[in-house]
Amino acid sequence: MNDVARPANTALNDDIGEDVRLKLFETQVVIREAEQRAYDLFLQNLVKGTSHLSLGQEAVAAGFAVAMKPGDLSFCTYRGHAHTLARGVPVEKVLGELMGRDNGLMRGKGGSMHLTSEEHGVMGSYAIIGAHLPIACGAAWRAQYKGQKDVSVCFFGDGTTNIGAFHEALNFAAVWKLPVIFVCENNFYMEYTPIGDVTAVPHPAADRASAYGLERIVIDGNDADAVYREAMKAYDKARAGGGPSLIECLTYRHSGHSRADPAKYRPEGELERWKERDPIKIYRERLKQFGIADAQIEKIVSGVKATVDDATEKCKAAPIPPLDILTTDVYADGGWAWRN
Amino acid sequence: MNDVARPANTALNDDIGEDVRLKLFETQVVIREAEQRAYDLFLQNLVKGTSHLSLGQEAVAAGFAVAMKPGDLSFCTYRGHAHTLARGVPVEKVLGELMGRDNGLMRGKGGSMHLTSEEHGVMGSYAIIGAHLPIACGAAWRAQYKGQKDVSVCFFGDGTTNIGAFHEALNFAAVWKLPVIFVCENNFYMEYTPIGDVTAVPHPAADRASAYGLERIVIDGNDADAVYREAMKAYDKARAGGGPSLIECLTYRHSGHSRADPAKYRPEGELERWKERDPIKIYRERLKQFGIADAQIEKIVSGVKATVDDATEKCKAAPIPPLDILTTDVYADGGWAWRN
Amino acid sequence: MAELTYRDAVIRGIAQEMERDPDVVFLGEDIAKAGGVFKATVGLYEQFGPLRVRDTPISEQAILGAAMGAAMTGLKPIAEIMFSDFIAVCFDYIANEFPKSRYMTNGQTKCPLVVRTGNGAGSRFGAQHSQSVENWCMMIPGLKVVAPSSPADVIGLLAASVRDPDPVIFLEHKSLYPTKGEVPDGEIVDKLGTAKILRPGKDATILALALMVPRALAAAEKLAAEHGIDCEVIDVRSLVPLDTQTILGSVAKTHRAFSVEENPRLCGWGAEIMSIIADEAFYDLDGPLVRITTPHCPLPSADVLEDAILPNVDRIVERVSKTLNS
Amino acid sequence: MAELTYRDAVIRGIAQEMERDPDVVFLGEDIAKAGGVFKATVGLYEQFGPLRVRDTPISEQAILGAAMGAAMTGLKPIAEIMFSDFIAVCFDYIANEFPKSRYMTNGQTKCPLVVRTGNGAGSRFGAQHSQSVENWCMMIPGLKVVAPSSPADVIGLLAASVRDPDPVIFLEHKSLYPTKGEVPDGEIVDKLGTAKILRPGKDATILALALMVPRALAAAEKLAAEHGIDCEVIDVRSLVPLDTQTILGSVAKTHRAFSVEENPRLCGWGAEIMSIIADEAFYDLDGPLVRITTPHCPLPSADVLEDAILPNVDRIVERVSKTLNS
Ligand SMILES: Cc1ncc(C[n+]2csc(CCOP(=O)(O)OP(=O)(O)O)c2C)c(N)n1
Ligand SMILES: Cc1ncc(C[n+]2csc(CCOP(=O)(O)OP(=O)(O)O)c2C)c(N)n1
Ligand SMILES: [Mg+2]
Ligand SMILES: [Mg+2]
Repeated sequence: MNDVARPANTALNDDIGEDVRLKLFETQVVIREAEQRAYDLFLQNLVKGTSHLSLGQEAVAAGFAVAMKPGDLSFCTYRGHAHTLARGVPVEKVLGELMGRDNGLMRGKGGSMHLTSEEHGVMGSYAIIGAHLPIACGAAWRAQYKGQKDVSVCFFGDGTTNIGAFHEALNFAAVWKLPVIFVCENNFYMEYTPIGDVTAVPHPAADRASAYGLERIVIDGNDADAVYREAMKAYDKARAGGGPSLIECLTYRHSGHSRADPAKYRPEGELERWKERDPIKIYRERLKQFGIADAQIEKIVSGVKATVDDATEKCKAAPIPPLDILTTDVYADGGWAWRN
Repeated sequence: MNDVARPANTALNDDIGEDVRLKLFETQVVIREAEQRAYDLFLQNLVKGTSHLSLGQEAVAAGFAVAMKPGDLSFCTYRGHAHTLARGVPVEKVLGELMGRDNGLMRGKGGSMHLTSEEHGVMGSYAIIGAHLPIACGAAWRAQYKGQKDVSVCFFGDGTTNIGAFHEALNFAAVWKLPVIFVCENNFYMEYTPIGDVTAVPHPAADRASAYGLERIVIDGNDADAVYREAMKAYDKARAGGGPSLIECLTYRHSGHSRADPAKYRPEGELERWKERDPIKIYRERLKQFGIADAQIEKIVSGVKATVDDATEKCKAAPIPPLDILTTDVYADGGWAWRN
Repeated sequence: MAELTYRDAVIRGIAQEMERDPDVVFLGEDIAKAGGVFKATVGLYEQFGPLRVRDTPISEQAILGAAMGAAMTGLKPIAEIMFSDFIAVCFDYIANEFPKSRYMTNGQTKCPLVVRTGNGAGSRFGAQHSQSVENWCMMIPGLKVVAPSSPADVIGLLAASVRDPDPVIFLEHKSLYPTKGEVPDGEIVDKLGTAKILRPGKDATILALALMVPRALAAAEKLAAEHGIDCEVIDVRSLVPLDTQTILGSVAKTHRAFSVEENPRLCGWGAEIMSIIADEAFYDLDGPLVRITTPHCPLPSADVLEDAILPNVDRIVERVSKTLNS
Repeated sequence: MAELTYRDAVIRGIAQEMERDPDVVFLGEDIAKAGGVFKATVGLYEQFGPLRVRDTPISEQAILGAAMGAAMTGLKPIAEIMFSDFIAVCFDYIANEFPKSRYMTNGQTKCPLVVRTGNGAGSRFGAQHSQSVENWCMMIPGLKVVAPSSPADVIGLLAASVRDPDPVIFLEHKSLYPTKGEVPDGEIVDKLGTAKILRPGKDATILALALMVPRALAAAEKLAAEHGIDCEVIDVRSLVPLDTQTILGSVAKTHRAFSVEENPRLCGWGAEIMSIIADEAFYDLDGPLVRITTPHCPLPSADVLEDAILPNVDRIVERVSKTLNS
């Protein structure tokens, strides 16, 4: 991680400022608390199916989301809770979906891997590796064509850089100069295999940037300020017609790949070292450094906890989805009729 | 084409030597004559289907093929006549296949786009862009696994570098250090669209090499010596366990993309400029420079012409395939039974 | 009324829709400046300009993915996949993305796009450029699948597809591009999910699609003339939605059914329709349900071989007459 | 005899073949060091080492392409595609490469490989990780397609697949991994293209595959006990080659047939089989051919929804009894 750009600015009123910093912190805490709750609920057998947590990766989601304007679009993967929450989707809707309740974001029809809230700009979570990169290009093409100023932001992992769709999307976006940002969350593992074992270059995304005429960007993905700054730069460039960016964020997931994974493949001490660089710990210190009082910090945390508790209770009490939604919304007419 | 490596060596007894040079010349002439004949036969409506000629690109096919050892494997595209002929497959077999005759390489079952002659190391011609790059990796994996010393050589065009399979194959080959050579024949056009219009980098293959930890190689694809030298280097490296190479050969097709294409999309003068660098013209001069007598050169040419004439007559006289081969060889038992 | 080729009908259909709605955009390989490898998009670039008619890299996943993202956010893209066989390299969008997003998101996501593609055999292109892949699409829930057989249907069904709020796979038959037909003047808009009885008859129903439609019609004439068998020929036109009413109605009248399918046999659209008839119209039937298909085999390249492998008029006549006379 | 899970049977099947033949190699994502995401390959890396059991990048096209190139040149690769839904991202190999190369080259090219993949619903994974894609494969000429329902069949059919000289798609049902069954000791080698009559009966034939097999069997017991209907249950096992003899033989005896298909309805294997029966055994039939399938719809994630959408014992019992009593 020698090549990580670390923020040098420690002035009190720097380019980021207090309001944004508090928002960055709160967003990270929301993700942390909601994800931890998702895990607890899974242990209680209340979350069925699979789920892929971003514990430890909160700074990436927070940094990119807080830098967005309303109307900007997020395209996520199966590891999409964090990005969905970061856009302001209520915790209850997310937990409800994970629990397969009728109050879930998609009433249980999508599940953990497909969180979508178009009203919040969350244009879907995609569970086929790489598929959403071209899709994000399409949304960006629409903005370009219609002269709209939103950007499309597409999140994916290190492992995703080895699939064909990654390559096609990057070239396509670069040639068409699309306002799309490709964010690689390099957490150093595909499912259970270290990314270095299966990738020809040390930086799976950044070392490919030049193949698309793009700038090589690697940042500290555990520092929300670093993420926020790079996001702002990329969004500004995209909105100004400067085309796509590819940003590799170095980070680490504290839990296993999915709920089924105890992550035994990690070398000893690796998790501990990364926990020292826990993004929320880092950011708490950052806030202190900028003179934010402990009490204010604690208030944010307890506020989030209360929200998550409340959401949990509401989800537990929520009904399961009625069976009459089983075959609705296959087609635009609301139904599924394939014949007359 | 400033970055093209041009051979500097003009000594009489250089690294290539007379025998190989004559072989390089003859191979190019075989391709030229056979392809031109294929075109004539198409004009006579004796070649049905489509066909994709390599007129103007002969030096690539000749250079790589002549540098091969028996047992080395070629993987070609729909533009595969050249590479098939370069491995020594009889002209008659190729023309027969194009004409849909029973004496064709595959008795008319494959056609122009699928020339295959395993006995000559031609492991197939593939008509889905990019598909054969991973397949060539597999053949190279077999060599690696079995400790066999052959190399697998995979030919494709500039346009192919933008499809997903290209990316997957390159990364895969690099990570597994496979004895496979990826040869990009950059003829500056995909079908009818200039490659620069749809590619984010000036050199569609070479500018991507670093994305797979590979060396950036661009050569003059119209100079068979340059091709031969680069091929030898790459084969030696592969046989020594040094892994894959990606080689971009700059060249140009004199005819349209396929038989249906008058190639009107070319800027005026472009074809003429490239014809000045016709690989066969270049190589004729090279031979003279090395003291080969005109008479010897002409003898080679007329020998090839006689072979092509003879092949043409044989094909014209050859029967069409019998209908009883319609459903043979779907499965290994020789038949097509999907039920009992 | 004017006589138009199927190829020119594609151009006119796209132009009609692009003129009507500025949100209709068109992308694909070699479709813009070059006018398409089948010359079925000639002039559109000149008419609608480089922002609406765009050449792409050889990146079928990017083409379909971009079409989807654009469709989700407000455009109505038409994407060309040059040969339908290439659907295999971007099948994730066809199978997993377009057709599932609306359902998975409980109705939030829309995907109004059209994938046009050159389908079918007859050009001596061999096994990887000649397939009939309508069933690759028909079997995926959430898609609509259309395959016109005449120039007028091309325009009308293409217009209906572009206006449809769901993803539509629009299969143009390569061997029909040069064929001609009468086309009404002015705007033409047809209706998805409607089969057409092209020849009424009382003895048997023949179901056909695309290139098989003219063959089925010719076979019906021959069956009438030479065997005294009066066949009703239905152009299925739309595999999804499927016009089972017209089909079952016909079988109720004729009591016999045949399909003529260009696709290799297994799991073809004819299998689906026959399974519907065998369930819902069993007691209407007077005899076996018979499918006439290309053998379950890859396609050969040589002209004689390719001609011999597809269902043709004689094979249809023979199968139908033998079945009815046995 | 030992009791084994379906999951462990996969391991044993692969190990049996790798022990036998050093040309059998195995590649896929997370299959080696980690033992597979379904834990169905645990221990193989340790037993056969890093040259024969290899982790790959997330590059399904590279996985299948490499398997093909290796198969063409002398190895017998087993490739894992983690979830069968991902076949969509490498479908070109399934649809255009593996199955066509031998034919196109007039028999020159061989392609003896096995693609193993986790298929089917029941794990609450949602629409992109739960599909039954057997028909995506069945409809492609040149492939063989197998889907075992029991641990013993897993081993025997996997061995037969690895030894087969043609490309085989081997569909393991994810919801069957934890199920147990008796497995004979020693080497087990079964035969492709053979269906199994698991329960003889005289009133109706029920055809089922994979996860639907235990449901069909349970339904048959209930139909016997509660409705006095004696069903013959056939585990189809092999879609290609298809054991039409066993199927037609059964229908000749029972005069009625039902399919129980996990796949969405359109163009399912049941359609193909029903179309064969409706053609070749029409005069054996006493009534409609009925298909019981998952609705033609993407799959939902929530447990209650997923459970409700697949064919289950009650739905089978109801459909069969109503049909036979009407
Ligand atoms: C096409 C495809 N192949 C394989 C998978 C299975 N899979 C799900 S997540 C994953 C690892 C992805 O790694 P990475 O991109 O680094 O993202 P991370 O999970 O680490 O966030 C794999 C292989 C998939 N979903 N889609
Ligand atoms: C997947 C796929 N997409 C599109 C095509 C149609 N096609 C055939 S050749 C070709 C152009 C290829 O260009 P390039 O790779 O530069 O090779 P060249 O023809 O110039 O030798 C295209 C687009 C195809 N065969 N396969
Ligand atoms: Mg990762
Ligand atoms: Mg080219």
